[in-house]
Amino acid sequence: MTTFLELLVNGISVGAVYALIALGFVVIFKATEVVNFTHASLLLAGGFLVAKLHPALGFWLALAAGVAGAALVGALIEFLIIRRARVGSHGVLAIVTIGVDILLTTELTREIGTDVLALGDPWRDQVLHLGPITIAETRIVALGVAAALITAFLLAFKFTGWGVAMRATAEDAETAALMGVRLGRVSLSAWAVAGALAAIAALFLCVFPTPGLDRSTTAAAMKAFPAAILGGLDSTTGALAGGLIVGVTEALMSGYQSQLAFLGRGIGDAAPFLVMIVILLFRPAGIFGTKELARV
Amino acid sequence: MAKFGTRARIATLAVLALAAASCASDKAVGGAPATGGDGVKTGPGVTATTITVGVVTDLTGPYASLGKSLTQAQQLYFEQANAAGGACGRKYEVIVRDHGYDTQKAVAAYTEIGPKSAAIPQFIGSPMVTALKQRIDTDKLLTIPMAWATSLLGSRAIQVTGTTYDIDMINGVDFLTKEKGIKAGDKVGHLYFEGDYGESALNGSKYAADKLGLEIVEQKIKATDQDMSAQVAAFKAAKVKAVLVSVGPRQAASLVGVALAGGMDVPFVGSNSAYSPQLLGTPAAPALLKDFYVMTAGAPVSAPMPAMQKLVADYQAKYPGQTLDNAVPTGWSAAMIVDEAVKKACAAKDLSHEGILAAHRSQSTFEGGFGTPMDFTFFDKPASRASYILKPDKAAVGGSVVLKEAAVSDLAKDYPVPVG
Amino acid sequence: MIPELVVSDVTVRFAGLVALDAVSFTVRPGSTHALIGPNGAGKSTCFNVLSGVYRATSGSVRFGDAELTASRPHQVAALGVARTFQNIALSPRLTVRDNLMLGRHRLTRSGFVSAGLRLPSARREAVRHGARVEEIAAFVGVADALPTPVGLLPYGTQKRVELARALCMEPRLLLLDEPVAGMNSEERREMADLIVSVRESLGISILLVEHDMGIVMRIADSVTVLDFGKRIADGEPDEIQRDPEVIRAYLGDIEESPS
Amino acid sequence: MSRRSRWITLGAVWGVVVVAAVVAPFYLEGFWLQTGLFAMSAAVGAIGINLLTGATGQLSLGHAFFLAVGAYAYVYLSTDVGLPTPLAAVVAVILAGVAGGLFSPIAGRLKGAYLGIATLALIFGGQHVLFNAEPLTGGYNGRAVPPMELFGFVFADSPGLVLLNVPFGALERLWFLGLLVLAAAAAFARGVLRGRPGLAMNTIRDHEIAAGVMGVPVARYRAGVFVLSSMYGGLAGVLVALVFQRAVPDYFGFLLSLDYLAMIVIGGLGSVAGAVIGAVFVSLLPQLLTRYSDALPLVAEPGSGGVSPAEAARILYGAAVVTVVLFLPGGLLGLATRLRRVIPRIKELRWPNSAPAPASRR
Amino acid sequence: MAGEAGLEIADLAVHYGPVRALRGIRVTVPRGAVVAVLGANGAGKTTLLRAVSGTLRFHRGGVTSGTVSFGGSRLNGSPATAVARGVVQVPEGRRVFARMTVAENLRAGALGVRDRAKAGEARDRVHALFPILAERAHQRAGLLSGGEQQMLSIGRALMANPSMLLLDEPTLGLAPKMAARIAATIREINAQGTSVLLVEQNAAMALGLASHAYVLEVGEVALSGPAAELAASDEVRRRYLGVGTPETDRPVGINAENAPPDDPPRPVRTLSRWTA
Repeated sequence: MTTFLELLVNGISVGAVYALIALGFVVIFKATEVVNFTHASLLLAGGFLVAKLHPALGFWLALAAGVAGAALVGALIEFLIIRRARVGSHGVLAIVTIGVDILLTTELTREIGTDVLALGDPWRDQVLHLGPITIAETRIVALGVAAALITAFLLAFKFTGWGVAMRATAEDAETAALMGVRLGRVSLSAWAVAGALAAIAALFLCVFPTPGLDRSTTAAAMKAFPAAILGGLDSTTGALAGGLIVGVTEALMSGYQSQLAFLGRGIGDAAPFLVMIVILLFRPAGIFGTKELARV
Repeated sequence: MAKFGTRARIATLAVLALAAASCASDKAVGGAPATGGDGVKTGPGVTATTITVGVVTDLTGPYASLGKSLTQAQQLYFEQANAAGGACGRKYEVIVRDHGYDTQKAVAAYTEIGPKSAAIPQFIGSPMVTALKQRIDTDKLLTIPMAWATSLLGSRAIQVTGTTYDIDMINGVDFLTKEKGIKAGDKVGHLYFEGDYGESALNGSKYAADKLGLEIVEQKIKATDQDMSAQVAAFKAAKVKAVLVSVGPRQAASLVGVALAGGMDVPFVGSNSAYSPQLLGTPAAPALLKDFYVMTAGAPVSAPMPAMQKLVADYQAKYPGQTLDNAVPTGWSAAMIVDEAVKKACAAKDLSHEGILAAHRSQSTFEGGFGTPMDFTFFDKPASRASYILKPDKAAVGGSVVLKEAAVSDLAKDYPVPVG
Repeated sequence: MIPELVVSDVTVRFAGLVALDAVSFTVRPGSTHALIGPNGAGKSTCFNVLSGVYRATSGSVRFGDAELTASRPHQVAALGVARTFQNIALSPRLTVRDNLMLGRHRLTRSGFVSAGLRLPSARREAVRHGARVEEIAAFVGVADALPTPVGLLPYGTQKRVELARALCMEPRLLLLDEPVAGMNSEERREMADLIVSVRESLGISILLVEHDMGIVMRIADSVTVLDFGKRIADGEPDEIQRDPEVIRAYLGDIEESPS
Repeated sequence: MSRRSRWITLGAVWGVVVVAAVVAPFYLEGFWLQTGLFAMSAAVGAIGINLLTGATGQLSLGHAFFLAVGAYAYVYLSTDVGLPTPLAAVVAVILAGVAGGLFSPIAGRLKGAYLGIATLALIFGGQHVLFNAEPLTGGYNGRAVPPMELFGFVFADSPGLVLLNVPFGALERLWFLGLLVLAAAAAFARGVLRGRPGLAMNTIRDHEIAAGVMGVPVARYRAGVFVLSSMYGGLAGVLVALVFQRAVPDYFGFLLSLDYLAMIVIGGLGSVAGAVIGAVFVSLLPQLLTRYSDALPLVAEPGSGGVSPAEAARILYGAAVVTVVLFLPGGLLGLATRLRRVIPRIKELRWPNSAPAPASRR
Repeated sequence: MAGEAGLEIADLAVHYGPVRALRGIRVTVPRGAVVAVLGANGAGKTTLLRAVSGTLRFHRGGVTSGTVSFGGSRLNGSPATAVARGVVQVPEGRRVFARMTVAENLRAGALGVRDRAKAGEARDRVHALFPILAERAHQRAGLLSGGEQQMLSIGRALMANPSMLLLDEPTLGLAPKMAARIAATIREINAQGTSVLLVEQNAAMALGLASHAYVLEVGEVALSGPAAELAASDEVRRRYLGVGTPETDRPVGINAENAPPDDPPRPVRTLSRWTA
């Protein structure tokens, strides 16, 4: 039971971090209908900046710089590439983002080289004991920050001018433009927000219990794909649900892999994707996604 | 109709070209290994003035850190060897190919440099070497894999240096029972990578556990897994008294960090690939310094041997500011093994692949200046069964110091090593 | 040979909005039937139901013995129901010939294997149907454009290609969604003549959605008027023209609108 | 006149290509032959994914899985079941198709990016199986691939064979097998694309609803193309296994799938020639850079620090993908076509006296 | 306010790719006026509005020559600029943001203006014009009836305090009563000082509202003049009102084709039947 609770809490906190990544993914999709495969490199960029800057600036300033840097990278991708790509299908734009991702990831991993970079966070390896459960402080912070950010995000989406502009654009870009919404700014801000969220996610993916940022950190970003899809690509609530489902599935499957030996060792990695397939079989647009109505 | 005519013409052209092809090709059968002016029989990779050695390594993949240290150490070795006059009146030339831990690229690299190399003093990645095992054997190309899985044994051309992972783990379990109070009936966790590194190691721990009446609690992970919380939870739930670690440095750091933070205060014994001095800069450092041990066949760079101290000094002079880890002496001695084989082959006036290989396999007590003596005359057994026990140490060069000198445990002595 | 199309009590709702409200009408075999009404009256929705693109919330559409409301678009097509689109729905990068050959899809059989291996059966089929495609292209007046990618053609020609593609299906019922929209008078007249030629030559039923009342009055045998999702009139063109309900739907309530 | 001269030009170009391909194994060293063979296998796989992504508009990131099915099925069937190797290869390709078919509930219903991400499950699920089903797959280390044997002729180094004074080892022999397989695969795909199915696929991509209304069963077609494309993947897998002589699970990962997408975008979406050009570009680039790293500016020799050839290759082809989409719609193939249109014009300018080519249309 | 200059469209030509949609269009909307644009479907009415509001690029179209200016200076083809200058379009088919509430839709309408205080005033004005929108403020817009959606669509545009309103078929698909209601509202909005460019199929209503009208045909201005004159002209009556053509005395030919009605279509060619 203790093990179960511990795994569950861990799963939820990691899931919250996945939700942050998935949220960025969803925001970009809503604003520009582009499936953004550069997310892994945005994440790496944010983490890299924090790791490189914290000895000089201290952790908090470095974090701010990392968030700003990743947001800038996101914005630049939008401004220099996405906006200029005159292609008919969004599928091809998705492939462009794959190209950008290959470029950025290669360069960043080259910069990171063979090092394992610490991010200099203030929580280090502290743990909390909640009854019989032990959980890393970073995880609690991650859960808190993710919950706060997601709440703030949902509120902003609902109540700020930016949020209204974003939702209006997502629903009907041309009509939003008729209202005076500058679509370029909306999509630029979506990419920047996605970058910032990815940088914060990077922080929590690279601190204790993982030893630090290195070239393999991108692998974690892959988990955001099933999270975003199974929640529904165009739903912010979906991103949250998807992230949690993926995190909990992964944690439970890894934790109980001895009992689940018949599924093969290391099922934790594949499980989120299998869950995604099962959900897509029943709901092709994801749990909270909207089905598109054909117009002729 | 016109189409058919064109096709026929193309076909005719092709046949003509084919007929002409043989005349000018470099590939035309050139004959057997030649004998040079100095009476030394030469083979691929050897000319009158040079001996080419090929390095197939990982500089951009998951083992980039290992690959970098090994490659730089070997470049240093051959540079110094050349400065000292080379071997057999010839200078060494090193070709480096990076495969980024991609088997296809490794196969491509071997296809490219195999035919131009006299020996391969470094080949990273057991899946890559396994994939090429047959070809390496057919080519009789002396190859030193930088992986210590038992699956690499049993090939005459492939020389696994030192111990294999299973032997390290047997010696490690032995250490746990003798020094850390583990006794029959206790549970011992083993965290290992999928693949033959982890599985070789698991073989060893299972053997030792079987002999000593322990129970092994297995947790298998992938190289991409980063967070070991779930695994620690499982070990804790099983109430293990110690944990064996046959994973990468990152996973090891996460494991000990989480375990210690969660109040799981047990000794950890790692394979030689589970530790890297870079970890001492991460939050896991205190946990690593507390109760973590590394089993390895080669002496660490901090070992107080004259040869080692010279190597450390030379390396630091050549590569200032670069990480100095235990892979440096490993790479260095592998280069030395090749150099010795070439020198012996030179004495026998045969620098063909077969000549170098035969010379290599005639050595039964190779001693490279540091570490344990190795026996190269068998190829279905590890070259050594003695493991050092190291302990992480922040102050030491290379981040670790010898806790116990190399020794062969009784268990390891009688252990039948699985081959292939 | 050509069956009757019977639309009875078809209702379509989208998210609370009623797009079609218990609409019924019948297209007699071999007749030209027009469906008219102001923009947004539900004509396109009706077409989408008939061609299997939308599913009706209730009601039935029978074409002979077949029930169309339960069918997917390709099943409707298999019954010999062809349609054109209001906004051109051709593949712009393919040539006119290729677009028309797609129209032969339901009449041809060659699959991945026979096409891939270029089996004699596939070649024979391609030749036979290629000849028919040329015939139809000539009939519609786009023979010159056969090797040209559709995207490079002027709008009016593209509209004709749409019609040609539908004809390539050898339909028993032809649904035309605003065939003359966006054309000038000359083009309109030609298209109207063409539609009449189609019916004269093939004797098939034609159901037509059109705004241009002139065209409708000249070529339709009967007319159904929709407004706001409801059928407000049904009958011969002459009756329809006199129907006060229809006049009001089109012109707005002149009496009420302040002068 | 113009028609005839076009035939002659076309004939000459093909003549050169065919002669070069036939003569290559007599001159090229093993490394280049191997690279060429990898490119051929990549071309087969790229043709397959171009049928799916380029021609039908369906994104797949799971193509590597089908290569794995092909490769492993070939090994299993020939080694464990004991089928003759050619039969094993054929059945392996069919099995890859079956695997694609099993995915059809997803492949038929989802489209675009949704399908792309859904296919990631094939990669991760597939690798999980490859690592765990050891009796079948050999686990982490994979399995040795038995050489192909056609009518008693073995595609391996031994028994030795010397042809026209050149030793003919496995690579030289496989070269011709690879050429044949690629030519057949390309011809088949061209037939499909130009025939009835190709038109249906293109229309599904351009206007899904129009395709349905024209009588194309859209979901069934999507699933069908997915199966066909999986079979191409399977064939590429068999080929790559034969060249490799080893099947290892690591190879069949996410990055391989990305490579395939890069190939078709760089080469040109939707056509057979585009897929082949892209495959050659992406396969050759890293090898060229590695081989000539010492001669190239900005690219460092491995082990010397700086941008390694492998990294340079990835950066270059990542940039190529972006550049092609931004500036070269139609890919390298489109560029070639455009050049072909420009060059005759230049010729006309240069020889104003030569009779102008009569309009060839009509 | 920049003097008397209202909307000036001069020599405008628009293409969608290779397809020409408008040519040589000259249309003027003086300040404070209501001007109507009539024409058959596909004549280019909506394209004209798109050229003014700057949304052509959403349909892969573009202005190939000519200018659109408002208040004496040019509109550069970006919708945001047009809105900032006070030119706001109510799109055809209402196009409310169905997943957002009524209040949020109104809020979206004010996104193009900077002044927060003015937004409040504008909201009050909208609520005064359409009290139903205040009642339904928290309902999802997709659940409103067609007429209510049209009110919301107009209200949303008014949130930007436009000095010029572009209306694209505002009575489309509305029941006659509702259409009359909308017409009355347009009149009221105009009376409050907003100029209106009205594109309508309902010619009677449009000519009743407008002071001036233009008739488009196949992308060109075929007729123009004061609305009363046009309404009285035989040609317009015949074409768009379908009333009182002396020669044929057709009762109500709606949107009648301008070809002589007594010229029946003839089959031009024949096509043999296909025998499978």
